[in-house]
Amino acid sequence: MIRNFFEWVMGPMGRIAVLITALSLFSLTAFGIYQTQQPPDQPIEFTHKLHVGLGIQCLYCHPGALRGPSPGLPTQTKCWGCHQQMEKTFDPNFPELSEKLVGYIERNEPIPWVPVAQVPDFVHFTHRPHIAAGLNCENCHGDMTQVEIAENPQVLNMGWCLNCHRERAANDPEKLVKLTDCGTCHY
Amino acid sequence: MSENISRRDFLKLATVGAATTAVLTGCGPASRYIKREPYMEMPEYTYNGLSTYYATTCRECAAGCGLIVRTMQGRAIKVEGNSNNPVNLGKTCARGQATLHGLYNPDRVQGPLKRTRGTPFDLRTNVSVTWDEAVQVVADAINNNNPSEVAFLLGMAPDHLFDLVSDLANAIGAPAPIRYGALSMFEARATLIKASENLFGTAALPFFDIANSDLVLSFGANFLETWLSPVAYTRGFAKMRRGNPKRRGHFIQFESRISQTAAKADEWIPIRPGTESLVAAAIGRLVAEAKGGAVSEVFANVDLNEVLSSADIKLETLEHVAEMVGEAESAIVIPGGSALGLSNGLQTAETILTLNALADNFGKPGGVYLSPFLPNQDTYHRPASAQEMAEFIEKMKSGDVKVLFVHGVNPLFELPESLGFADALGSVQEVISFAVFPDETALASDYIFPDHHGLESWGYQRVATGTEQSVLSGAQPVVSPNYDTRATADVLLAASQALPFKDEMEFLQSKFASLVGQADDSFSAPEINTFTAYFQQHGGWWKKSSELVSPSATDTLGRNFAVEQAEFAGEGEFFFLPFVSPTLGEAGANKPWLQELPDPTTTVMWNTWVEMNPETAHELHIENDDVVKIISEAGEVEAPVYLYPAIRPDTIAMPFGQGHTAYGRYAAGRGANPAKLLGQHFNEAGDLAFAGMRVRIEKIEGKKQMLSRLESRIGVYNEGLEEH
Amino acid sequence: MTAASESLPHLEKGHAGPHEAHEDIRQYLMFDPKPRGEMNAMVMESMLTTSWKFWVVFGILAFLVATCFIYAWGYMIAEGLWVAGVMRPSYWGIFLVNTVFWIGISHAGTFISAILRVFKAEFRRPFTRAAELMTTFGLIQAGASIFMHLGRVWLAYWLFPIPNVRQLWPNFHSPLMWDLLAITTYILGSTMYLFLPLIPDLAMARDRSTGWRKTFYKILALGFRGTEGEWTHLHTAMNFFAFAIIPVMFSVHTIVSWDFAMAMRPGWSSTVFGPYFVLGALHSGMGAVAVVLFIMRVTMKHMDYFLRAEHFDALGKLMLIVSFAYSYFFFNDYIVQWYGGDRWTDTLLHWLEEGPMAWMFYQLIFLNIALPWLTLWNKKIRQTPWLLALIGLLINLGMYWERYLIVPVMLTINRMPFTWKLYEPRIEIFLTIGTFSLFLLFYLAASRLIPLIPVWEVQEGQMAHSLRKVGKTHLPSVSEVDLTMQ
Amino acid sequence: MGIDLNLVGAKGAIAEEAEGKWGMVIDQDLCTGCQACVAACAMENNLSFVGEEDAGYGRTQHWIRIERFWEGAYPEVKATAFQPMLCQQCGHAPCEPVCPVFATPHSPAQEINLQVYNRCVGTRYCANNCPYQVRSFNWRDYHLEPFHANNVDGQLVYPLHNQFNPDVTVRRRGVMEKCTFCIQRIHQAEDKAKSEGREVHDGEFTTACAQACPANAITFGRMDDHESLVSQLAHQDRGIKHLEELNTLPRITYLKEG
Repeated sequence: MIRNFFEWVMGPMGRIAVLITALSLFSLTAFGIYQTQQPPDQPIEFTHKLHVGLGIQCLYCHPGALRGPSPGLPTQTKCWGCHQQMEKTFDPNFPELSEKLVGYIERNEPIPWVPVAQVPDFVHFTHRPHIAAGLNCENCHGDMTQVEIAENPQVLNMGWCLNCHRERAANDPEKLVKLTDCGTCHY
Repeated sequence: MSENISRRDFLKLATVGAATTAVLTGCGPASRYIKREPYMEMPEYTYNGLSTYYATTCRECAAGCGLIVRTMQGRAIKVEGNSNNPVNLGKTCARGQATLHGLYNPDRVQGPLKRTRGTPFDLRTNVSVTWDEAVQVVADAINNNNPSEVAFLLGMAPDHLFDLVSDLANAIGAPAPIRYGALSMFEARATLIKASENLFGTAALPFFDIANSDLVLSFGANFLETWLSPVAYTRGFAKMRRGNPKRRGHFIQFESRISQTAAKADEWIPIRPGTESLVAAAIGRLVAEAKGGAVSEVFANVDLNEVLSSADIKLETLEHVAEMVGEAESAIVIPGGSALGLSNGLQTAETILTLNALADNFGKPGGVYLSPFLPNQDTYHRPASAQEMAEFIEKMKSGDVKVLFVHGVNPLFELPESLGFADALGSVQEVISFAVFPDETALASDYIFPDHHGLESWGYQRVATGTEQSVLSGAQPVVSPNYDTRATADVLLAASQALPFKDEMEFLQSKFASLVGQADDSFSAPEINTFTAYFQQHGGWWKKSSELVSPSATDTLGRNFAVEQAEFAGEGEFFFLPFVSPTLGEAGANKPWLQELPDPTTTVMWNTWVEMNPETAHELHIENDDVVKIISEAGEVEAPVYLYPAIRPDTIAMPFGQGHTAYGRYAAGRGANPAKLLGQHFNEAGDLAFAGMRVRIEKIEGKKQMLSRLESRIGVYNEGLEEH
Repeated sequence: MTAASESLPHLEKGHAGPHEAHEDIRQYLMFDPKPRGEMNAMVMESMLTTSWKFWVVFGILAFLVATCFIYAWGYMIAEGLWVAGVMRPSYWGIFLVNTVFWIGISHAGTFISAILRVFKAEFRRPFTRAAELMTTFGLIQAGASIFMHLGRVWLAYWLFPIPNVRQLWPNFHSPLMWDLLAITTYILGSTMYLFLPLIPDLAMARDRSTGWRKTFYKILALGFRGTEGEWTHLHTAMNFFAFAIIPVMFSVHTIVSWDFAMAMRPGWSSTVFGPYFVLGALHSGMGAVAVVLFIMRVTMKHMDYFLRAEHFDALGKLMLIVSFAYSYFFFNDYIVQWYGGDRWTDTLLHWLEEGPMAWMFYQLIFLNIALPWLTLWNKKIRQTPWLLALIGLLINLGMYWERYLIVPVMLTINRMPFTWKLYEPRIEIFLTIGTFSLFLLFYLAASRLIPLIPVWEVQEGQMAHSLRKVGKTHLPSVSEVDLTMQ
Repeated sequence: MGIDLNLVGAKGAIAEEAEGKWGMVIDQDLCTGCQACVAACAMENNLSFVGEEDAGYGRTQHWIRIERFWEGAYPEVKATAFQPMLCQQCGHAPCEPVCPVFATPHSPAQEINLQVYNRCVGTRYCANNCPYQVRSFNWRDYHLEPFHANNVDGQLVYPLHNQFNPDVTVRRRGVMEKCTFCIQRIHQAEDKAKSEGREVHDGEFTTACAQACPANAITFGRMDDHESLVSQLAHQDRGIKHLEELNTLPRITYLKEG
């Protein structure tokens, strides 16, 4: 029986079947991995590309990065501050604005954003020292002028953090000690 | 055939592929995406990821410690002491730390309820009402009844609600509100105040300046646990021990068991319960004799030999203590709850204060003062004594109370069962509870209109004792209310038009008015709104310098009264000593982390125990964890035994704080309540003679209950490792 | 199979010897040769004869494995370690007892097989296979037990040095790391060492079976045909492994002992723990071999031919010697610790002597020391298989107690008397039943799948043994097997 | 290259160099055993409570426990001084080398012992090897027990979780934990000091236990600053270190009674 199977596999049909099987397995895996890397659905299809392209500074909407651990999401009054002055906001051709944004504002409901750049809860990341060290937002978050809907930067892992820490502390042993200490991030 | 195989394989592979996808997706970053909602408008002083701190007052007991609560994004995270508040100077006790477990307790009353008395607490069977209806119920209760038949029962704290209810009662012509708390019973506060009235002519709580004394004699005063103002007295103790680099204060405790306080004493002298006044008088006599000159009559009348035999104490011990008192620069003697909660309690208190007079420490550093008079205080308020409660219960029973409002107190649990509060409730037509938690009394009420938790509410609290100056500790909400609760002050103000205030805040400001612009304040504010803002910011208002009053003691030593042994009620071979659990206090049982804290002396967690001397237990064939029934004339309870090496063989002791039948999932059905054993015996000052009971015990054969102890039975008691 | 049909000239001479000598000699396997074909058939038959009783036992064990091993472990993973009895201060419980116990059991296999092979102890021949299987199967249980004990077993791969994005490596300072490496080395080495001597027998089985078995053996036998070159290579490989695995075996249990000895605890921190553990392992392993041999002899066909009183006798002697050595180290450990007079060690010894687990301590002394000393000097006892097996079983019980005392009972006593608490096993009991069942299940499966008697080794031995005439008497003697003659 | 004083086990004068960065002094003459530190620690560090049965069986999660023993027999019985026992942050810690995955490394920057929860696989070797027995293991997800939850529209809601300190990881089952010297507060203070271009000064912050202690028995601060309060207290005659003979170089000094 096994022999028959082997013989079949060695034949032309078998080869095709093996090829198809391998291809489908490969593509399914690829699809699966691709699925995990998709940006999540956002309540409003907010495009960073457009806003950053208009010259709005990152820290205008995410000022917490200067001060503390979390950059924060802009309050809705901040969104509305600009958008209420724009005709486009109320243009029915832009339902993301005229329906969704206006809807949230009118209902006085918070917009349930889904942040994409996250670290696990056992990593105590603080923005302030990173900004203070002269890093720019795009060093970690990528070039947001090229990103429509926010995507996971896909780089936030420990090795990546450590590489940068090592690089930046290359000439300062004391700093290196501090920046590669487990307790700097994990507690 | 080959086609069949390949098709089937395809299906299988597809399944595998789908599963792989599911697994990978499940593990991938997508699975961790969460939603995050921004503020509509950023609240003032709030920054993303940074904490905001609010000053407020601890409501876990009536001491009035100042707190700073760390909040983050609208959640209270951590309680810290307010280092400016003179009561606690930045420190907190365990109960204060765990107050957040009250705030976020899963068993809180989440909205106004109408209920059938005695039914279990369950939101499905309790009918929710709206707050408008609730206010109407309260209004009807106040307005449709004869004011003399409306009664208010409040908690122990002298807070703004008490002032408001007093004013309200005054305005509508109802009897003044009654304040009660089990702590005041176990401290025998009424006795202490009565004694100071008898001796000094002022009904005020004495302030014992142990910080500056070099010898502390304490007769059962648990000032490191729950007594009066534990954080303040602990600070005093620390100063007494290490504050002066030249000397280390000496501390002697007279008590029938080693309590947490006695554990810190340099000497523990286990005298027989009921002989405290005799021992104090004997010490007085020896001291006076050593000093030379006249021995005051109180002391002279004591027969030393009789004291030695009745108090079970050696003459050398007495002489040694007397010698220390004689040599001390500033000796102080403190009367504690278990010494005063006896038939002769008032006598004991007076003897002990007289002993202080002999040590000549009135109004001197390291001596006895009177607590300062407090803002907004006309006469010296004190919580009701047990006798006053008994009278109130009689009034309830006679049907003279039609409506009873209960706030901040749980008399069904805290009062001895023999006083008959449960029966008396039956004669009250309408019981309205403002409880935060579904406690026993709330369940026996017709309505629960829950107040905010202390950390969600406004207010102030007078600090009765523990500080040198008058303090009004301030409270403000640190978080917005978690549930549909409403401030009781607001409910009462809305229900009754008798007081001219729009809301709680307006009432508070009316009380602040007299304080604006006073000299020597902790802050100076020109007008009321600034005052209110500073009051919140500082966590209260207080004077900067000491306002302690020296007792006007004229001829204290010349007074004469009989000093006798206390009488004990009931039959039985044991003296019964209930004490307030140092970790739980009277109302901590529903806070899981307090339950998890080991008792300082026995390290028992989550339960009640009976302390018994190992020798006695051995004679009675009782072992650790054997459940015994304790029977007094008033009732009986069952609890497992802890063989406690530091208790008199003729005494058994039990902590108060557990034994709830309600009060949430962490408290209900856990442990036993020693208050069930207490009979109706009062001392002359009206305090319950809670330490004056005799009990007998019965071993329940075959019943054991393992007590959860932090300590090792092997390492501490050599179980399984007998001495060789 | 050309060699199989050759006659054995030396033994022919033996047969021709005096009658008394003949009677005397025939009781030894090596002097009771059977033709190769017959012997092969006997082994095949023992493997293929399966009664319903086998399946009943197999079913029970499989059920126990499914419930007590797979389900119980899964439950513990799902629920967390609270279902076990571990707590402060006994953070390690029966899991580590089992680990040490199974590693101990696994030692005898290699000891018997490799050491006796290297030293050419002839009585080893019929039971090397059973012993080697014990090594592999025991190590599997040990590995499982150590993983059971992990709080987050799903992250166990972090213990292995796998390059990863976190740029983290395991800590090579940790005795547990050494342990892991040693056990991994040992399990790989011993499995190969099990497999090499198996090849000729698998080839034999291949030639004598049909159906799926044929395919099975065909794959496993790696095309072994018994040519001269193959035998030479096989012997070289076996020699190589026999020598190589001996230091590994000693190191493994020494390293296991270091898990304890390196720790800063009274009772554990003992320099003699290394050899003490090795001897303890051999002690329990020998006992386990006796039990396994007895069970084989009783339950499998034709085994009374291969496993004879002489083998039990020799094993009994070995057990006695090992128990002497064990006693030496036992007293060396305890007495030196006692003499040290350290406060905590004193308390610990006191705890062992008088504490609630004292019965275990006294049983340990009786079962591991007194029992073998009192019984094994007697040839009759040694030659009675069921008695030897019983003694082996009791020694194993004693050795289990020993590990139990070392792990949870000694953990009770530390330098903080406030924390002393006595451990109570909970789900560990089921998991222990599970590992024992799995071990036995493996044996049962193996008894149907591979020849438990290394036939070729027995045949080789019989070829090498002869009676030589010295003067007028015939004396048994052993000659090196001349491999080239085959 | 200097010698690693921790490794050579320096005593006496050179040992001062090895005293580390952060230190604590506990005055046993003042400690009243009131458990305020235990509660404060629990609230600050998201410790789980484990319930009656597990607590009695030796599974409490206290990072600090207060020990007391008895001396003598009635009536001359005496309770020994209350002894708060917490991680001693040893300079030469027995727990560190035994972890196979570096989950409990020594922090070179803070000179304390770390516990990296997310690295821990739960061998519990560190806890066995800790002579002070101050490590606690998460035997189960105590805080996720449905018993603590309210059922709100079919969903389990845990009101107590609102209290969790976001600066401290909430530990799941299977990992070891222990006192961290409130490292989150250390970081906060250092971060603040750095942003203001200065060193952290003595008394700027303290651990949760020291902050709560009503008797002021616990003092925390910089040991490498000889002017600091903690350093001054630690060098009093009354000071002892526990199990010093094991050469663990504990960072906590106990001041004896009397």
